[in-house]
Amino acid sequence: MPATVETTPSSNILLKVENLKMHFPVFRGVFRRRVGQIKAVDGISFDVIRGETLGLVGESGCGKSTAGRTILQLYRPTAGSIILDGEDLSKIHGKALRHRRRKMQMIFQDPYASLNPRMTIGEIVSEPLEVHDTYRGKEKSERVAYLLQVVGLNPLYAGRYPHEFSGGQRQRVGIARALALDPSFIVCDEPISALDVSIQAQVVNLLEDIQKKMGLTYLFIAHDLSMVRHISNRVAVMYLGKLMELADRAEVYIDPLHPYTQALLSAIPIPDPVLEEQRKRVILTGDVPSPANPPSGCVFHTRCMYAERVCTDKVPDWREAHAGHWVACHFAERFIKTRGD
Amino acid sequence: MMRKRTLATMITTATVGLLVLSACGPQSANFAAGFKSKDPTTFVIQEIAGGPATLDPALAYDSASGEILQNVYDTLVFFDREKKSDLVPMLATEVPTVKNGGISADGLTVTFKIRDGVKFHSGEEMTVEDVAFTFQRGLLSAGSNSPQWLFVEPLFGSTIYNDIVDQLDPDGEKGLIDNRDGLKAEDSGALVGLCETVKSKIVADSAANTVTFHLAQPWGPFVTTFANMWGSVLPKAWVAANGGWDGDCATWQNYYAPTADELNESGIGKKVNGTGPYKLKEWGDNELILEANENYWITKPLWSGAPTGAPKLKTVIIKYVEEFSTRFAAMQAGDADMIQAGSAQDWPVMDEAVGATCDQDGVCTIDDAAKPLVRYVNQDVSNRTDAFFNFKINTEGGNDFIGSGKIDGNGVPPDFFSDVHVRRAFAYCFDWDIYIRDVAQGEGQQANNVMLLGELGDDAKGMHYSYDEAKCAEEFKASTWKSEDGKSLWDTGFRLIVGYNAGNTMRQAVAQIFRDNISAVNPLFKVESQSLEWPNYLEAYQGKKLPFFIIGWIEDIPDPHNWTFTYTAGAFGGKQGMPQELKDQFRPLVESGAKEIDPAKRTEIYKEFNKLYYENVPAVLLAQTGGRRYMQRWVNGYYTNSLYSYNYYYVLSKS
Amino acid sequence: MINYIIRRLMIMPITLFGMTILIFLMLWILGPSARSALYVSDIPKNEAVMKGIITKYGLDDPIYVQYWSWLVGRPDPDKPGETIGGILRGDFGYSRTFSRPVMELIQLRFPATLELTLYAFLPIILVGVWLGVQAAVRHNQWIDQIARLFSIVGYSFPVFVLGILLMMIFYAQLRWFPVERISDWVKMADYTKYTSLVTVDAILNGRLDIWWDAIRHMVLPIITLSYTSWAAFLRITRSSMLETLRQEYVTTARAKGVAENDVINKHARPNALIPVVTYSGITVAYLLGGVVITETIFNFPGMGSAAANAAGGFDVVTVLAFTLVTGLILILANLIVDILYAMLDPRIRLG
Amino acid sequence: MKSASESMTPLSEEAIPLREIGKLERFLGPEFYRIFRGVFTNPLSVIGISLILFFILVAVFAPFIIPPVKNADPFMIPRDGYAAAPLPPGTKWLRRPPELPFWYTPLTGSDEWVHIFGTSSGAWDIFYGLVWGTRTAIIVGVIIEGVTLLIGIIIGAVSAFYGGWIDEVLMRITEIFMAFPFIFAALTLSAVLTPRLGKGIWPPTIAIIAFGWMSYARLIRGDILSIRERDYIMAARVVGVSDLRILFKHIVPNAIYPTLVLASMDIGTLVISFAALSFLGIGTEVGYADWGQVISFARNYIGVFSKYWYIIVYPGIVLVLFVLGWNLVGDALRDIMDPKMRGNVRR
Repeated sequence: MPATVETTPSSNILLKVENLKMHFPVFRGVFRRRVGQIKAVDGISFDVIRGETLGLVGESGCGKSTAGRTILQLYRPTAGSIILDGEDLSKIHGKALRHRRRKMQMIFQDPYASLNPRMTIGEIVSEPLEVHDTYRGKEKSERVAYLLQVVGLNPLYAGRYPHEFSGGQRQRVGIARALALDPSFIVCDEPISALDVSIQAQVVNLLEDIQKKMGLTYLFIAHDLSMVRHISNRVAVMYLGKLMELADRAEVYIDPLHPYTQALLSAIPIPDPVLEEQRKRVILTGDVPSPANPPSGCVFHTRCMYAERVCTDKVPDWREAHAGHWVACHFAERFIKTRGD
Repeated sequence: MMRKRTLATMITTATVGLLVLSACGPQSANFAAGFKSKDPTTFVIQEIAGGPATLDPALAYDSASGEILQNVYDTLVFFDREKKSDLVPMLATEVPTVKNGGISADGLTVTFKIRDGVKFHSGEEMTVEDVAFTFQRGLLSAGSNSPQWLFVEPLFGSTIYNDIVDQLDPDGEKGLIDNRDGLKAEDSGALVGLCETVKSKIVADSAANTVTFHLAQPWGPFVTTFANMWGSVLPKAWVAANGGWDGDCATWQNYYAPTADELNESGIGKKVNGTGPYKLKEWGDNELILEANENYWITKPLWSGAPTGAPKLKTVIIKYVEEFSTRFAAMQAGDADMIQAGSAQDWPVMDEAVGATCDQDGVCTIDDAAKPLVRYVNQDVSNRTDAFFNFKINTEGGNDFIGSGKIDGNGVPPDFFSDVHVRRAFAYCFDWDIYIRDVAQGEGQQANNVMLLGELGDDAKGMHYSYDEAKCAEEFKASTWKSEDGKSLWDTGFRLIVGYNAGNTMRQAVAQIFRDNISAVNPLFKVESQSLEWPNYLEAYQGKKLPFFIIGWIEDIPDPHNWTFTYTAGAFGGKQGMPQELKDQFRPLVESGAKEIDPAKRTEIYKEFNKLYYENVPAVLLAQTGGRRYMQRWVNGYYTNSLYSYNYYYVLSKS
Repeated sequence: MINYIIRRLMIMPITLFGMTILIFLMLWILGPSARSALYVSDIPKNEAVMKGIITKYGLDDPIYVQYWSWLVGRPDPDKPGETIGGILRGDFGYSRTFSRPVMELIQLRFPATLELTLYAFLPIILVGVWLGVQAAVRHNQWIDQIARLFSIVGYSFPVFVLGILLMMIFYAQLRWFPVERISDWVKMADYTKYTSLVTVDAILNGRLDIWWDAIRHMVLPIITLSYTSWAAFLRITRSSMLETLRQEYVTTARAKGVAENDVINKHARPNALIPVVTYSGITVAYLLGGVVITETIFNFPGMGSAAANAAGGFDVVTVLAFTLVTGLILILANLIVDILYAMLDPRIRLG
Repeated sequence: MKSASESMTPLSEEAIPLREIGKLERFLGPEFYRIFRGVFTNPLSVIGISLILFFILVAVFAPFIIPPVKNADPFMIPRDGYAAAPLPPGTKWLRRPPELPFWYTPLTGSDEWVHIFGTSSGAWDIFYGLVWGTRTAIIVGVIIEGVTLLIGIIIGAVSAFYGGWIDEVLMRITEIFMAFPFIFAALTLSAVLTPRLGKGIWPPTIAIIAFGWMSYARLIRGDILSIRERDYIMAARVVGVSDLRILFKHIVPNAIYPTLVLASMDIGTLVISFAALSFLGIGTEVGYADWGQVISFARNYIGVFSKYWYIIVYPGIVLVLFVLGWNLVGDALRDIMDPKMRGNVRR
């Protein structure tokens, strides 16, 4: 059994992301010249601890999905390293990389788009097994049956096509596929946002169940903080390709140090009319700037109510404001509440 | 579809009804009664697409060019109406004969007296120099694409190509034929000398107003040769002014064997300055317009009943239309006065609109007073399509027409037809009756000899082949061919391909009659017919690759020599690869036949020739098929002369 | 959008270059003796002369040398200092079918085809677009059903059968509409040919009789040439219009109480016609191909009938030149359509 | 440790049954089933399918419908003589008739062949030409369509998959081929090829193929480009599927359908193109059993429609029905696939 989630970072780091950059070139004009680049991910660093769920939150377009995909080497990073189990994935290629994929998997946002409509779910789930040649013949079909059972689907459905299933059921197929190779790390790319609210909980529960049972580590991507509150051990907040804040769940929700996090939090309605009325709302003004032309200094300064001169000039360091609480804000200390309040 | 059919039927009925009403005038014996053209001075004819290759009379040798030339230029002598062997004087004042002194007693000198006061379209008067220059230039600019061999042969005697350059290259070893660059490289003294020789053979005498030709040998049909398009007279100054040869002996080689574009660029091939009844108004890409020469010189009819003065048809529009159904629609709509059928295959459809029928003698009957067309049936023709054997099939670079190339049931050896039994077998297997019935619409007669029916030398009582399956089988069994393992041709079988040019339904039918009849004699004998596109056909034909070829010949001059020479040595004989010993048998007969002036003696010579031809069967002589012509009933004055290129518009008019 | 058009213009030379290569490769298949028509008008009968011509004009040179000669011409061996051949110089060789240089033939035949193709758009727009809009507005009513049936049947009827039947009924029998391009009296008529487009020249000369004559001659060819396109336009307009009518802004307009006629004419139709404009590029291609059969049937003296004649006589040098020229026209037409499309549709920024 | 199945207690969602689905739908897969259902529930397209099936049956059973003449090439139309004037339907066959088929005597009570549809100009039997011409039409249609499709798919797939300069070059080439009006180009290439290959089905077939693949290449390229971005392709890459397997197992099977549908609709058009080239005098050997030949025999006799209607009506009906069959199905397919199919026309 894997260790249960620790609240403090230990040496038991599964994934170490350092200064990860993913820039996409932009071509324009008559000659299709490269005129610039979209800095989808622009130098993020964090660790993922074995067995935990790290929530990665940000508005759409902030680069969180790109970050997830780059970590899985679906895009080759522009810079930085991704060290999984002590091995830098960005340095390996081809067959070796495909081999490493057994350790890391992904669950996709849209269960309708992520299953090949022309393959039965049995084929979908067994494809990883075939590719890596881990199971054969009867073992393979038993494995598929087992996996389907694990995600709560009747193994008899293996011969059915995705279009016969509902969204939630399809997402389970996606999960079964992700589990097929016994990975240790799964990127969940907004796995529930496309589902009906009634189904969301079921899928989240299933993910938690599996995590416990199989000792998985999740990077759970979501676009608002409320989604990851339940499942995450730690939460990272991303804005315009950069990490703003990373801390334990409790810290983030109770004691956010970054104005952006505060703004996000304030947008979550509280299911209590009295508290809701008292809730101090931080309204974000303006649009998210283009990642092709991000603001100087702190990328958030254009929308930050606390912004000062220094925010325009200087990129804030990504620093540990206090133990286990990382933040990228010049004035993070101002927001630290004293413990025990 | 059925509804459409009813509609069309209704429309047809309605139209016929209208025509009946309009025809309800007083009926005259004239078949044209009641049919009036909207525009009686404009004649519209629609012909098969193509059009003239060139309008230079020295080079033109196709009927589309001939049609124009014979209407815009005049010749020294011309045919007497429909009679192709009788001549009338035209630009000459009399037809030279021995009797009137125009032909010397030895037959070697022919003198034409030239008419005075004839003016070219441009207004200059025609001189004897113009006449002499026309024929000197013709000889010197010949080349094998031109008709000039018809003059070269009598003036210089028979040579390898019957071309002027043979005088410098008698065996064809230098390859000067059609080769101007080669000719230019020849010794200039020799070139000038040759030109002077030509000038000495064609001499103008302005004092006597005559032009004299000095022949190399007596030549019976010499005067007749001048009656066709290659006898058209051009003005010398105009030729030089339009980029042609100016008569200078030092430069003639630069004008030898001109290509069509050279002629057209220089103007002579595209412009016309003749003395004829029509002027060229416009030569478009798909039509050609002639306009009347209002100052036409003829004041006395050429033959009794012939017109004089300016032509009645003021404009003649010749349209070149690819689609037969389009041409026919124009005829039905009354927009065309005459159209050309694609082949006899198109006759029955035109018959549906025919109301009157005339024969060669001009006797007409009215079949249906309401129908607008008149047809002239059983017209004289001067051409025939025959099937020729190739004695020495060219296999260089492979030859698909003869399959495996040996007797094994899947091909024939290259010298397959050198076996006379095989040739005879083929001849016995051709069904003339079905050919005449189906292909010639019943209008035709089996050929007796190489020359046309009724022509001097033609022997109706002579031997000829007829369809006989038993004899066909017998001859095949008599063949000396054996397969490699010693089996006879009859037991082994053979396979060969008969090629014909695509689109020619007549040749296609001939090929298929051979195919069907021969395989009926023995299923092992496979004769396949294959249509070849023109360039391919030409290549295979000229490369002597076709084992058996079907091709037609149009008589140039009404004389058997035009056939005997062509069929044993000229255009066709040369392509047949006949063995030398066979050629040597024919040659003296052909040459003595040409030189002999006495018709009785000639007949004897040709009798011998015909017997030899029958015994050796170098070709299966098919049938002389009748021609037809369809036109609106309002066209007057039509008759056929089989040596005309289509129509002589001067004699036509419309009511 | 400007960028897009500039880019298109910059790619065009590459496409044109490719087209010349493709055409030249077809010439190459022919072999040197057939290629001789590029430089000499007659097929030499004599093998020695043929060989001489092949050497003289370098018809057995390496392919790239010949391509270059074909493109820009080569020194004329007969006239020192002059150039012969070269399609860029307008020398496409000699048409053995028509006994004249191909370029001259193109100049003679092009205006007729241009005129025919331009007028062919009239019924396409009248019938296709108008009927298409009606069918969509009266979706599933009888006019829609008839339009549908018409479009399917129209598509299925072979052009050459229809053309000949039309000619037999309306020309040979009823004599309503003549064939060819103009009547014989117009050929003799005295009027200035500014453009060689008869209808345009007729108007410029103030000769309405000539104009009417030319129009009458074009009726049957236009119907034959364009009826399959009516069908195609009909279905495109119909489905595009249906799609537009389902759009929210149309519903909104209706909800706001805009009169139904205005909804259709001002709101829906302009947008529905955008795909129709794109389709006209394909239609130009179709019409330019269709002239081959139509012109042949109606003896209309354009490039199509000339190409058919030339192809029938295997005068490949001529056919290839025609193909190249029609290809060029098509490319230009497509460019215009693209520009129109970009101008019409504000949504696209193709840069 | 509990077993997996125990630990995963069925969730409430399990109560939602799977969508009811027929065996056919399962067998065909979703998109194909949708197309299939669309085609088979539309009465017009059912007529179309029946027509197509009818023609396929005629092609397959041609030797039983009208057997070839003894010792003759079955693909050459037999001639009853060489006469120019057509013979009306029901005229007795005089010269070398084909063998009697099994159905003839029972059905007609006669043991003499007649020209069922008459003869065309040249005494060619129309019925024979149409029946065996169906065989040619299907063979030619399938060859052209198959090869065209293959070329289109390979070029489109390579172009989309490799992208970059390969894509750029291939698309430029595609554009060049598209730059010529189809009939002009096909006419030209046939004219160039015929002297090389001889008359037959090959010159027009090759010419139609050479200038017919571009629309498929473009369509499939576009579809592959859009499918390439789908999540399930990402998913396959995540599990480590190789590029080649992704292309052929995931991308092509999903991208190919619109192209296949477009292709199936084109067969009717192709046969017309083939016949059109035949009409212009370019194509098979005279007398070869193809519909273009039968119509071109009739060409000169359409002028007297009231008398010789049968030489054009029967071939006309056959050609129109064949094309109509494909168009009816195509129309239904297009409605199903719209708007993707829009703007694909070639003739």
